[in-house]
Amino acid sequence: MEYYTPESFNKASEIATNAQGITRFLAGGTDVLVQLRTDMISPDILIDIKNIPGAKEIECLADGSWRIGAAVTGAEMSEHSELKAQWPGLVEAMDLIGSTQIQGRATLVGNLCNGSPAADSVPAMMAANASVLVVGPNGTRELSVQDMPVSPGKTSLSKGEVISAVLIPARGNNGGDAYLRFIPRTEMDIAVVGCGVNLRTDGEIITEARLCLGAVTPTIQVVSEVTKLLVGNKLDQTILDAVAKAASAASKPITDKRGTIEYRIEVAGVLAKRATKIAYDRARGLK
Amino acid sequence: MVEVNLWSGLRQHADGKDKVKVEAKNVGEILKRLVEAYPGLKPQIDSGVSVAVDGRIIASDLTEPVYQESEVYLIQQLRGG
Amino acid sequence: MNKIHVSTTVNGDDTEFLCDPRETLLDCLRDKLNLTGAKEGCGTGDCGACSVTLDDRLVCSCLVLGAEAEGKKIQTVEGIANGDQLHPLQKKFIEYAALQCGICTPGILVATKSLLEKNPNPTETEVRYWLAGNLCRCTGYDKIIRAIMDTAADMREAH
Amino acid sequence: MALDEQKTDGFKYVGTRPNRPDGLDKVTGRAKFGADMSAPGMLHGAILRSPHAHARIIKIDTSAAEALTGVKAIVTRADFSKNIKFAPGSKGATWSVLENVMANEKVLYDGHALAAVAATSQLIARDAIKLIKVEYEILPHVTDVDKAMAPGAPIIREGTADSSVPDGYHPNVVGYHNSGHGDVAAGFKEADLIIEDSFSTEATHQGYIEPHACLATLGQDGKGELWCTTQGHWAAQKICAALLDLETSQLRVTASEIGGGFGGKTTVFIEPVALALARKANRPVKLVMSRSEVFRATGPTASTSMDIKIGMKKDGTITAAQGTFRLQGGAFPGAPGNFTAMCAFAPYSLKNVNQIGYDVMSNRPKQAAYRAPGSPMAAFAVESIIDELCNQLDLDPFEVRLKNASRKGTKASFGPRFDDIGLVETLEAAKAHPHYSAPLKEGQGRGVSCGFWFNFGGETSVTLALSLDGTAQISVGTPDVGGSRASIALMAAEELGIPYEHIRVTVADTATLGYNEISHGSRVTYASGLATIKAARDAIKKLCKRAAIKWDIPEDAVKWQDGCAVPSGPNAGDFDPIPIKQLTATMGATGGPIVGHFEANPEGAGVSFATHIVDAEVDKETGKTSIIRYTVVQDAGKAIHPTYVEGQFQGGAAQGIGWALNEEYIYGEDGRLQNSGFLDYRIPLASDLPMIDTVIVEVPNPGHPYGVRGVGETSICPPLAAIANAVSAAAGVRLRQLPMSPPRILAALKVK
Repeated sequence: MEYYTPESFNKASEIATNAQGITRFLAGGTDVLVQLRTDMISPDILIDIKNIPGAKEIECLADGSWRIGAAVTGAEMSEHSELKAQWPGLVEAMDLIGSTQIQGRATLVGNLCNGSPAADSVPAMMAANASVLVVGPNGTRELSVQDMPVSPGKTSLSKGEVISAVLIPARGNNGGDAYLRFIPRTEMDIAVVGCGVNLRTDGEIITEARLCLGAVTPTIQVVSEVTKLLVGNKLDQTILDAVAKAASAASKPITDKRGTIEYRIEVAGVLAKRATKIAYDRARGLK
Repeated sequence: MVEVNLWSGLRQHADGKDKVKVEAKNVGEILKRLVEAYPGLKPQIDSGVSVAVDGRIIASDLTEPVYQESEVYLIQQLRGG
Repeated sequence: MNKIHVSTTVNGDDTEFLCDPRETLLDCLRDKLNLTGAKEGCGTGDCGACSVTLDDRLVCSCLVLGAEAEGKKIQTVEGIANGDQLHPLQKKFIEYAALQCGICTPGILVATKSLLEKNPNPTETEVRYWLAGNLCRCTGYDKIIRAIMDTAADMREAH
Repeated sequence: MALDEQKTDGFKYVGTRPNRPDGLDKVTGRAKFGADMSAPGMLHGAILRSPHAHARIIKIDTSAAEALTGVKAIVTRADFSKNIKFAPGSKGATWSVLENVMANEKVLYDGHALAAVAATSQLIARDAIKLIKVEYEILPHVTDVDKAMAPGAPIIREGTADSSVPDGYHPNVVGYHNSGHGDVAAGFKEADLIIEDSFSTEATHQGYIEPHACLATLGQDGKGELWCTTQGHWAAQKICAALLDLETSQLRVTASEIGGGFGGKTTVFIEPVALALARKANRPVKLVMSRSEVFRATGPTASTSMDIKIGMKKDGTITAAQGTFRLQGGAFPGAPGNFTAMCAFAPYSLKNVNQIGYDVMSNRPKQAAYRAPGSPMAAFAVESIIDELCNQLDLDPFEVRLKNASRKGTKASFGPRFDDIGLVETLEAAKAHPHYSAPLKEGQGRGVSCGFWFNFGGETSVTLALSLDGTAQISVGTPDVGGSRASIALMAAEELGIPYEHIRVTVADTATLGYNEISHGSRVTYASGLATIKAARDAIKKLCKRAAIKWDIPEDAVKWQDGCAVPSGPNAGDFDPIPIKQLTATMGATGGPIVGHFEANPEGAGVSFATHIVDAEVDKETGKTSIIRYTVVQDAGKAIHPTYVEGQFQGGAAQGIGWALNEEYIYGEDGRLQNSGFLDYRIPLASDLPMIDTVIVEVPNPGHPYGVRGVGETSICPPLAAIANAVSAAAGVRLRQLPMSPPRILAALKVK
């Protein structure tokens, strides 16, 4: 295995473009090193992007939107009080991944590029309508997180492309987000079901809403049915029950070592209800 | 004579008896006499049994004494975790 | 084989080693620097027995490449005591019997020291969640948590 | 072995809580565990393991691996003893270990070892393993106990059953146990309510955080050194010597500090492989398992399928009890179907009882002992039914248990009469504990359960050598799995009358002491403790003799008191006490070194009971259970170091909580283990558990000079049932299958 520490994303992209054999980018390494240790993947080329200027920066841009460098860790996000105040759901989603030790290393971009349908931060990013900056052989492009996952373990990035940052829209007024996942223990597990919700209100009326489910479909997706149910309405028990039903209906899970089809469908509804309620309260400043 | 109680699984090898009387002064002699009387018990005894004498479970020491009035039970050889 | 030369600081000492790019920081600490205090319980970041700090950030050294240590500052369990003075956590762990077999102890001490530096007054729940990635199979955590809460209180008083 | 006299009070050191002697080493990273040792010129080993659950090995081609630079030796089964022959049942125990250590004609489970490499680095060894080509003929497999017993199930190995198995069973049934007394059918006729139900538990792993690790050296001269993490290095010595055709005494085994065992480190896996590699390469070889190897190839506990029937009168009297326990022990005989059966009804005084146990083979790793092997599963089934009987007859669970409890003189369900036991005392203490009367919140439920385990003595050998300055060094042969150096030093301090700090306890290697049975069966504080007391008394006898010479009085006119030799009475003469220091300072001139010994099989381990109380809360929308409060009450006989006794209670409860709620071996249709890591084999985390309260009950064990009972294992017996009973109370559904995972609880709530 060859190990590179390029000084720019362009250079990183160039190494990857010209690489022969299995290539992996290294940010936090919490997926790549596990794959290496368990002989799942033995990369020939490993490109460490942590030393690239800007890769570890969290920046609030002039329009109120956020730029989170590709090597920013979960711990750094949790310690950023302003980001956390604006996007609590997104920061909590990232914070739920693994232990304190994992938080010291793991990144949003790593979680996204790993391509797992059960990734915790991805439903939250997707609900927030986040996008990523992709540096490739043909220059830089912006790609919506929603368009990233292709199938379990696969993303829409092509050879030589590397993500330099995640872009989170400006929070704006009366917005709130939330992420909940179900795991059998209190920590450390992979999500059996995950649910991210982001919405905006005008008084008691919901004006914008996006709900995304994790671990219940081959790729993480927005449940558009829920947007239709919520927008233009106040949140009451009837609506919440309908949200739960829609989330369950959108779930097409599998039975595996972490849960059964029936269980995941049921719990998707439960989490959708609970997360929507939290996001709604947050949007209205009720916490 | 010492009366020895056999667990149900052993009885198939001792003409169906649940109690057998043997002449013995210690645990080792009990086992020896049992095998002499019922050769079918040999594999089980060879592979290890414990002997409870008046409620005290003797896991391995064949020199432990027994008396005529002792309550003697064969039980499975003990192990632990 | 193309070995990588790494210059780093371990427990305050300037240190150099050569490593294969596939070797983890844990491998390098244990096999090249003879610092066997950090343990490999899983190799996949699930047990925390290999906990160290890397530029003051708590990490699993099994999930860091040796090559990534270049120019960094590493602290291991071997560096917790100050000369012949045990760290208050070390003293309290012995006093409370907060260990039975002791294999998880180095990782838990490193992790807890890092917590108390960040948050000198943690709640029991905060301690339990901070240590969720440090598995202990012997103690049921009870005496560990009590030792930590008591150490934190002592250290606050001492300040 | 008769006991001279029992001391149960007036202790000076016993019952105090000093710091453990090895504490400093363990908080500074200095303690050397299995993987922490290295040797000059050392190679690193790696093992090739089967990806198949059951397959015939057609061909192993190692040529590409041999050609890799840095590879120094490759071994297969051909490099091990050819003198060990297959035999049925436990007579074939050594063959079973060999076959498990390195497969011969067939691989029998996912993870079964079939070749190993030693190379100049761990990475090269692992790369080399991938270059070994194996041709397999895949065979049908079975990984479920009920299916493995059914007609037509794939046969793991014909002829393995021992003479206990009656005719007519599938060849996978390799052990059978049937015991009890009275007339069960008549007993059921007397009952007002009979409940009959079936239960199952999944295999769980001991989950020690330290993987198996060793460092081996072995020359062509047949002399070897082995450093390994083990609960019993004499057992490792014996078995490794047999597997490699060595003379036992030529192999010296040193036990490293052990990073948890819980029964799982009572046998060998990689140690003989490292020795074989070392012999072939003529260099030291270090072999360390990965976590995945630990799960795939080392012993989990047996999984079970159980049928229980209990009859009760309206007043709570149990009239009859019957149980059938089918244990899946993996690809070799040895699952504790017998102990499961024998423990099942032990807490109760029963007129009519019958229990049947089966040992069943399947394509899973060879089960190993796990803390009170068999008993927790039986308690889960039996205590769940007792709880259900109490519910349906509207009886208090403690009143019913007290009414039926085993006491001194009770004819045990497994045959003999109980001597002094503390079940009633644990029940009364639990009932009186504030936990039992504390209010519960909505959604919470409380469960109680009893548990029982046999303890064990075994071969024990201790040497206590006095130093010139009057301090003592004790060599014991039982690896310190949880603070036993402290309890042993306390007992020696008590006898010698010298401060605890003046004693150093060392876990000796196999060359230093006679054979010592493994640290298992909760035996260390009991047996090594007893041996230490006896060795100290032996040394004291010698000290008294030296004083007698000095005073020129008969030996028996001297006694030992508070660390000094004193005249035994007014008739012995009027002499000032001689402190130990003075006697040892001159020992070279008064007869030579003073050393106390004890070598025997202490046969009075006694049995042990516990009662647990637990509060659980169930989220009825997700089926998730949280443990809110937990109290362990257990009879320790006499707590030598109460803090470490509490630690054993808490650790057992925590492991039981994991077993009850989340831990399980999950096999796919392909017979492969799907969760061979701590990510998906979910042991309890710090954030999962509450504080675990403890109450130490002390009903002295008549078989120990201070009344000690082993405490290590019994604490894992009650939790499974106690939690099942609490979940039942909280959610209104009875879970009959472990683990009580959220999907299972939610499914049960749906059909309610």
